[in-house]
Amino acid sequence: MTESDAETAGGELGWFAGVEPDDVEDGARAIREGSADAPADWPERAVKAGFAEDDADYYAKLRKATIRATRDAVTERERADDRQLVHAVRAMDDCESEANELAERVAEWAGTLYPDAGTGVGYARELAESDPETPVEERVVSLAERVADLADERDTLRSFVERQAPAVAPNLATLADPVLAARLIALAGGLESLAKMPGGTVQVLGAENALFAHLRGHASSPKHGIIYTHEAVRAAPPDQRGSAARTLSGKLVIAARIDHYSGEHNPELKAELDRRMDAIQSRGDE
Amino acid sequence: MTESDAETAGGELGWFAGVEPDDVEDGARAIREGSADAPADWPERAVKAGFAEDDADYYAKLRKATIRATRDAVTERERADDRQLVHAVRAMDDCESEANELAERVAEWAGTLYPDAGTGVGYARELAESDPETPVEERVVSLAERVADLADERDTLRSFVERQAPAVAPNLATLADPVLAARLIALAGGLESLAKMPGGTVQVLGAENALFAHLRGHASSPKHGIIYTHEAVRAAPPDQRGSAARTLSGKLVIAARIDHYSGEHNPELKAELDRRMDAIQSRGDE
Amino acid sequence: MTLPDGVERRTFGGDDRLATKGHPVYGEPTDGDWRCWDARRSKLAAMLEHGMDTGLDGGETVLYLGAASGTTVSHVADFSGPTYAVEFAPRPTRDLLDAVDARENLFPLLKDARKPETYAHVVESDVEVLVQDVATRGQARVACENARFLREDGRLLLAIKARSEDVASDPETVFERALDTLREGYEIIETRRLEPFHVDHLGVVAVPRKV
Amino acid sequence: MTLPDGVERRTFGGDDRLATKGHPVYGEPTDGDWRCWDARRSKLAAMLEHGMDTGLDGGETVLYLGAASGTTVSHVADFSGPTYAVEFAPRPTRDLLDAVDARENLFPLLKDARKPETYAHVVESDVEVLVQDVATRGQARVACENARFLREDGRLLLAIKARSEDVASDPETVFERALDTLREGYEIIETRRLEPFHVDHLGVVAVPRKV
Repeated sequence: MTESDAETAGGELGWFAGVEPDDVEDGARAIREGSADAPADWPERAVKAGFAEDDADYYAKLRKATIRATRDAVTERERADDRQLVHAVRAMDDCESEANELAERVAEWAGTLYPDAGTGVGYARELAESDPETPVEERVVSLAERVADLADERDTLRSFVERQAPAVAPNLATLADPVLAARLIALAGGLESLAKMPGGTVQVLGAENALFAHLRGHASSPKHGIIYTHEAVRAAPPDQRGSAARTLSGKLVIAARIDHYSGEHNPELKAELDRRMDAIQSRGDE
Repeated sequence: MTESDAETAGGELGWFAGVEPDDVEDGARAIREGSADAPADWPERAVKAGFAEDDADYYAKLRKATIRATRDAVTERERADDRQLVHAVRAMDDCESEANELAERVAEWAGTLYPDAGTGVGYARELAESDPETPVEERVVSLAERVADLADERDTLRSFVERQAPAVAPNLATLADPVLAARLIALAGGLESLAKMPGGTVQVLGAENALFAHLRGHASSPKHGIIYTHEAVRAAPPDQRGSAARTLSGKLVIAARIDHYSGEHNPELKAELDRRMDAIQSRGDE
Repeated sequence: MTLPDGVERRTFGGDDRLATKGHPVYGEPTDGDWRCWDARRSKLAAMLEHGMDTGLDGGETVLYLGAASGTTVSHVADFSGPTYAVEFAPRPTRDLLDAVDARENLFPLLKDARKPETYAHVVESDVEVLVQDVATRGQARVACENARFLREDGRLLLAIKARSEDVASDPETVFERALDTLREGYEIIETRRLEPFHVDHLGVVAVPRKV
Repeated sequence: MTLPDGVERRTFGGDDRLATKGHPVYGEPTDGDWRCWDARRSKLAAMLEHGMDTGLDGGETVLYLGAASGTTVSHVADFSGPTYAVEFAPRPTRDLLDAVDARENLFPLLKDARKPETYAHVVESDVEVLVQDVATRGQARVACENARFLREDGRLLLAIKARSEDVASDPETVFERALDTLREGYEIIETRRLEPFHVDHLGVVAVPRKV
């Protein structure tokens, strides 16, 4: 019985099967993608199969390959965090709009029961703390609790986004605030897509409806989408907003590219943005 | 100092002030709408003011007026129950649609985390019971809990509606099921409005969009609105559905009228509806 | 402790029970003109059964807050003078109106006991007894607000339901808090737990504080 | 109970502590080549401090599940032979890679300990020690699933965290349930609560059940 027969008999192959002894990358791939139902005496088998000279050589090769496999897997998994961020910011917006919608129902209903009924999520939170005295009041107060829960959920998701966005896209989260960074990544469909977008597209992300109206000839070209919520655009003099939005979106794309390709934080980006915005501001002041 | 001066000095007027001694209705109105910061010796004052001959006469008049006032107020407050029912059924639908919407978000998000992720409120309930292991999972599980809460809220509101509808509209809730009865009252804007509607209008309640399309010439006349969910219409042979819907809506309006004007439960109505529906069914069978 | 005129002990189904004379209201056992007043169904009857110093002699003018469907207030009207019955919920008030039908001295009011200004133009001043059995939070506050109707030497007969105030705290703590509030408007004469007739209820007899 | 070769008691800041010889990893106090192994930061160190019969002699082949950022597994690698370190979360694994840099015998794997088939093609059979410190529900089940790596007379050194299993139940109940599950794959030699070093944790030493 040859060694290769023995392996077949055991039904299982080690990570090194079919891997060239010095091909760390292929070994790493095998470690990440392979599987086996049961372990075996891999060091011995690797030596017998000629993959390693001896145990020490096997362990050295194993170490190199596991380090490479783990480093790659960590990077990939962390990159997948941008998708989690996208889900989180969308869920946050869902909770926000659902809390508001349900708060309207609460206000309308409570208005028929309490002379001092208010409106909005704030009133629902207040009502949720109160003590119902009739079966109808029980239902309204319980509904108000749902509003409060949804608003709490939104707040917790916001904290999550504020914590995660700087980890996923440190530069983008510095230039925009973390929530805006997350929204941009969400609108683009991921950090990679955002990094590959022209600045002009980023400028109108979130203004798709207005843009389509423009393309159909119904409206003027939108100057900015969601980046309008950025203080640099809002603070710019009205006649400079287009220019501010253009500059901001250009910088945001650069930030997204650095975040996607290197992940290193570069404080210079933010300083540069501030200088450009000051210049635009003073142009408006003249 | 005259009695009227004394009353002015005290700053307070009794319920009988300005009421004709034999005008029970006006007295009842004054009892329901009036107010005073402090009580006074009303029997004595009423006698002095000539409203009553003596204490016994005052108490007799007081009794008649309080009974009338209370009976009217009870009727009015109970009638207001139809409005509570309307709020409840609308809140129930809100919770239903919000639970479904949020469940979609949960399914989408969970799909990126768990290979065995499912969809819908059922899956969200399952996920809500699970133990999160990472900060991201914590958020998804918490979001799933919101879905479960909203679904529970919807269920509790449904029970409330099922309990309240027969109290508010016993006949309507027997002919339709309680939830459909509540929906009809909600769509009409109250039991009184429903009671005053022509049968043809009730027939298409809830099909307003289709009706407007018809009126603008875009579509054929809708044969039924929400009463389509009634088993009598759904069970009818396709070519008899219009007839079934017409018959049903006619009976529903009669039920709503009895409920609004007398409130007495009349089991004969349901028997009559069943006879008519059997006749329609057999027409289809021929 | 003597019972008020018009309240007697009589035998119903072999048991010695309180009773008043009047038209039956809620299907209670009767013995000739007398109707059984069951301490298990009425907190005021429980206070009488426990021999609390209610000060009731019979014939008093009464303001009754929390009349509900009229079970207790119908008995009170049987042995009292003018009796004002305040209740907030419409459904039980329908039944209360039936009890009123057979009683000339009973005046129903669909009003909120937390808002005495909405019935101070109807209920007379200087009533001799204020009976309160409302199952809402802030029961002591309601009693204080309604002290304005009570004459100087009148009595407050109050049943405090612990669970209505606070389901989470222990009843004794709840009662202490309620009594503290009550002392703002009243001098407390006697308190007594209403077990075994009513679990986690405290019977209180009080008089208005001298100003 | 003797300590494994390569683990010694040494004095750090006036206190007698466990220590191993190796490159510092997480800012721990050092004494020459020796680095302090604080039982408050490591469940395995707490088991040694409590004198549990870990069976560790030094030089063993080890599979470590739940390596986290490498605090404990770096000490284990200091006195063991080939050491496989499995961790599921990417962020701590970045730090674990730093600990690996300075240790020739430490092999990192970003894998889910609940899915041993995803690393059975890498981790060798017949390891002598299985150390497990995962903070997920079903800790005993994970240990059973990974028994396939352990040689017949090998040892499982397990720390069960009660709160990871069930926050609502009392820890003793949780431990009993976990041990019941564990007995499906192991024979339990010794258990011990890891207080005062780790609250509501149970240290367990076990050997594979004879088939």
